[in-house]
Amino acid sequence: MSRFKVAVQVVPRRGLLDPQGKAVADALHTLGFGGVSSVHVGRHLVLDVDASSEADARKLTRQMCERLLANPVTEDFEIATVAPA
Amino acid sequence: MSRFKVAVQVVPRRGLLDPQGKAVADALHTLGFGGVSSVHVGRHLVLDVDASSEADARKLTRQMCERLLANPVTEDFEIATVAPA
Amino acid sequence: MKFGIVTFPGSNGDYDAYRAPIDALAEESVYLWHKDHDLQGADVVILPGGFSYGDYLRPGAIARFSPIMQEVTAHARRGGPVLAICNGFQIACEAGLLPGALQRNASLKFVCAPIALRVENADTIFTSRYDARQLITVPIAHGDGRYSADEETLDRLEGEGQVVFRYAPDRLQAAEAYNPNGSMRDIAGIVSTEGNVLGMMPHPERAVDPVLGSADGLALFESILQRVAA
Amino acid sequence: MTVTARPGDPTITPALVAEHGLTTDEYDRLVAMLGRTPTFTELGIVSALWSEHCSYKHSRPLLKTLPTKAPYVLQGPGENAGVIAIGDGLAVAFKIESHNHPSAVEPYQGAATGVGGILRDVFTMGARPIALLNSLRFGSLDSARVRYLFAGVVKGIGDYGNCVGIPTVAGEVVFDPAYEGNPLVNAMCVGLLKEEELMRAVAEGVGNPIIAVGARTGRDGIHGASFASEDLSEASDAKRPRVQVGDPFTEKLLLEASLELIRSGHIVAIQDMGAAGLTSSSAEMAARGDVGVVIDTLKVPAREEGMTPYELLLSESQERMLVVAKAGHEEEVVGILQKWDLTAAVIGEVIAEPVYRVVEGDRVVAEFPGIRLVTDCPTYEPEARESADVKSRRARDPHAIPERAEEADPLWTLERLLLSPTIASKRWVYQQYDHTVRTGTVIGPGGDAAVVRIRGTDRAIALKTDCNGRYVFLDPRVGAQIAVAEAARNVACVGGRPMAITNNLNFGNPKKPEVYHQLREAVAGMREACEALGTPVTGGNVSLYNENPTGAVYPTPVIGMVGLVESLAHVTRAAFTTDGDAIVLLGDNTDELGGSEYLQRIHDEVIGAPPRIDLRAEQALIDVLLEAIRAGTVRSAHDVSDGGLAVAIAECMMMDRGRLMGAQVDLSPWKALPLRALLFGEAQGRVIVSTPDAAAVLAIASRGGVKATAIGTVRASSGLLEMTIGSRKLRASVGSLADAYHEAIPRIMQRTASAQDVALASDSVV
Ligand SMILES: Nc1ncnc2c1ncn2[C@@H]1O[C@H](COP(=O)(O)OP(=O)(O)O)[C@@H](O)[C@H]1O
Ligand SMILES: [Mg+2]
Repeated sequence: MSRFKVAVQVVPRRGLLDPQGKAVADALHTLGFGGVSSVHVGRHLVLDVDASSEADARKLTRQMCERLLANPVTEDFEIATVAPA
Repeated sequence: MSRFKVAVQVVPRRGLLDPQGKAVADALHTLGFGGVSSVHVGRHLVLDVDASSEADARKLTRQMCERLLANPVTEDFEIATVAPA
Repeated sequence: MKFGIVTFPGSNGDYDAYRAPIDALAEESVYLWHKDHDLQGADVVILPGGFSYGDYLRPGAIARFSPIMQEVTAHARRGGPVLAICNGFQIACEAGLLPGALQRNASLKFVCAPIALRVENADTIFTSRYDARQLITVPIAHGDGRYSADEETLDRLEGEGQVVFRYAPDRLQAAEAYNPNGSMRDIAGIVSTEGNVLGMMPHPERAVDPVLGSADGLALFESILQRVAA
Repeated sequence: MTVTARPGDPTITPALVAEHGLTTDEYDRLVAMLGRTPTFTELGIVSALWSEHCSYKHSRPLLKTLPTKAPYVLQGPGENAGVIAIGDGLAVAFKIESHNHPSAVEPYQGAATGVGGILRDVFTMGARPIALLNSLRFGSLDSARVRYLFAGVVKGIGDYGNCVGIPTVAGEVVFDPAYEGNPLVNAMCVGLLKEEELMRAVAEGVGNPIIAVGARTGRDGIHGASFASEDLSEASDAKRPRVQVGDPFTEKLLLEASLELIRSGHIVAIQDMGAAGLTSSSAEMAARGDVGVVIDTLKVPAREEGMTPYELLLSESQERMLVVAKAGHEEEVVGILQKWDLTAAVIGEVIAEPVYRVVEGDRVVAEFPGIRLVTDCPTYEPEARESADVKSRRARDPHAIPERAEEADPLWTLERLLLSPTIASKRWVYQQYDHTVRTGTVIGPGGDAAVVRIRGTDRAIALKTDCNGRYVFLDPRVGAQIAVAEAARNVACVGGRPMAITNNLNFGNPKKPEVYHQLREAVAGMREACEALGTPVTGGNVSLYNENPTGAVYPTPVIGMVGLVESLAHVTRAAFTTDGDAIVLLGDNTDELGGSEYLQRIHDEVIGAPPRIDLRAEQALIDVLLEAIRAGTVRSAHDVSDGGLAVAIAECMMMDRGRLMGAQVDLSPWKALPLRALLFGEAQGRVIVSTPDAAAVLAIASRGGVKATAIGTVRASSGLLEMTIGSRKLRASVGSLADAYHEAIPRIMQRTASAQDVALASDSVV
């Protein structure tokens, strides 16, 4: 068993209303950052996972995303990094 | 001017209570993912930034983080990627 | 008749849901503990409002794995009535008892206000004591009430009469601002295909006594009583 | 036992003592008390317990003068909350607390944890929280920073209370440049209990275990109650978090578990770990019981590795409680906590020896002789002198201020006042608060006072926070009297008999003579008003050093009033309801203008004496109003306050936005008064009622010695405010007044709403 540091990104499914993304964009414009567009806000999760291999850690993480971390109706997830902790 | 795709991660500052991370860790344990620890939940932002260069895009992004995207009192941010869009 | 109200960690509408059948119908209520596997013979299960598990991660995401939810799901499969209110609606969607999902209000703000609803289907076990298209006033109190589903699901819900309540303009809300959370197609409440699970963001259990401003939720409990006792 | 310094602890130097906020004199007292040099841990403990926040050293002598007794007061000051009996064996516990400084740094978490703290103060008394209130002060909303603070504080209060499931039913929000840079965030909680379930935080019973309950202890907020210093314990300090993060979910579990514990009979005392955390909770419980205690810091469940006794004792991590259990009942206590997924750990014991002792395993790291730790703190009565600036402001004649050209049309002035964020509808705020949960809220926010029913009875309680800091600034004694009277008047308007108050003294640096003068005079005024109105003080909180670069905030003694509504049939609302009802003014109009919102808003002047107050007349007004309400003759009641008579009448017409009412009003009897004083002056002792039976109301008023005048008629569908003053006729559309009043704050907040939403939407709870 080794420990892996895993990062997961959960983002609103494309095409769905993203009021938070819109609010961020509006606010940035108000603050004078005019050259910003297409803002989206999702969740960033970091966790330590004990697994026998990197592949195993990845598999476990995928299962966690499918069961809990992302809502399949509205969100997509992506496993960003899996690295020895 | 070119357009860059930027990803930013904002996470709760270390040492501060992260009740959300704890709740997610507990839930994962209940679901049988016993080998998970040290869970933290933050935000993942993706945005398009118009800038003269990659360095410029990075600089703008840093300013946006400092002014708006991260709460300087309770959060740390990290610019994950800056790439031509 | 017996109402069973589930208490999840962080539920806070369980008390109101517990009182409503007792105070308004003189029927029986029992609390059901999330760690148990026992519905205590409840005829109707209420998943109440609140912030189960603090709404951490997503509202309802963690609560749906509670032991009691296995029993609630089995009860629903048997055709038993389930009334899922607010956080309960979120849990029911996460648990797959109802289609769709509830997302952050479009305003990004929690909103507590009396709200006008139109009864879209007065033919369910929950709404038989209302008139079709009746306008009622019921409080809402939520930060994540924006009902979302894909177009196909929405069309099916509408086609099958599963949309039970819709936000509607009345004297309190300007016509352009009556939808308090940005729900798709103004949906405030839906029933399952079999008609025995109702999920809704507004709080009928907070509207059973005129002294609190509205008793328009009373007919919902009376409908259940009439149909389930029959 | 011999106390030994821990390896690695800094040595005690004058600089270290000063960093801990102790004066030389205080340090000498400490050394005398111990008979030796303190250890670092001891210095930390004393700096916390003798801090202003915990010791009330600049306010205690003043607070002692407040009236605290009435036959129905079950618990006065000195406990976590005051308690009054309301009949049928039921009682209410209530208390107010400030979180001003944390909210200035981190508005969302600062306000949220303020709510958490006051909830714990109430449920530790054995009471189930049934209502939350708040009292907020910010600078001008024209500033983006202020809008950020305002949005963050409101969201923090809302998210915390909403999640725990306690309705936020009333409050007040005032915007004034005087609070720029130093917002005030006061939160009040009210709980319900059976008299026999009243629990006090008094440690007793030698051998009884002391148990830490709830969240683990982290390094947060260690600077909280005492001092700010960067280079204390070498390593982690740069990253040492200054803010505490609230976890309302854990609070909800803690609430349920604590009430279950209290009712179980397994414990003898419980107190929250608030300011100065474990130190103050354990020392205060021991002092109240006049017993000794020993705490072993190695046994305290910690969130991080390597925490020192100093850190564990002073941490202000949230959602924690300290319990004294009955010996032999530890398992039952742990069992109840486990049911709620919370942890409990025995960390100490009540001992016979009269000492306060802290050990770290085998080593004694701190030991004080008994209760002297709490009682030996010095108190101060510094020099008091009224500021010359205030004196000269008060002496100025408001009538000498020339009118602006636009004021030729008083409706212009009226609209400007309705647009003032201090007067305008606060719906933008309270829409973010769940005020209907627990199905007890008969009148929620937006009315004169909140009304929360007591289930199982026909009664209700009426609740309100109030204070006009500008009046207190101009005349602290009168201003404080008005604060009490206004709170009482509000409670009476909804049909409640004022019973008792809690208060929050928000002042500047008491070492400044002009600030101490304000404090002393305000407390005196509060005393006089509470005596006159029969509303004893059952507790409160003091927040000093509220200063910004330009000086102290307005002295703001916020009053939290609790009243009793004897029957739900008496519940009365502010809005006009019925066409043809007579409008009756109780009380009299005057030529006063000093300290008014009108002068501030229209002329940018803070001058003149605040309105006179006659406490006997206030009592008579309350009696008359309640008699008329009980007689069933009153259809609506609303007191006249900020903005004066014209604003109050307009509010009665448009408060219920879904049912705007027109009105015809004739103020000719006062046509000799300066018009702006009549319309916008803030004379005290006035209430507007609407009634189907004006004669009955006038008769009750005349018997009660209160001037009453029928001034007009409700015209449900005229859509107009029609006012006659002698030959002068004014007409305004209610719709446009309502638009100003209801949309003022949303429009301002829209300007940058998105900016705050981004920063805030992400804050954990949502
Ligand atoms: N302004 C005040 N008037 C009367 N009593 C007060 C006032 N301020 C504080 N007290 C009382 O002093 C005691 C200690 O208050 P405090 O330290 O704020 O309690 P806590 O530990 O809950 O913060 C309480 O009983 C409180 O009611
Ligand atoms: Mg306390």
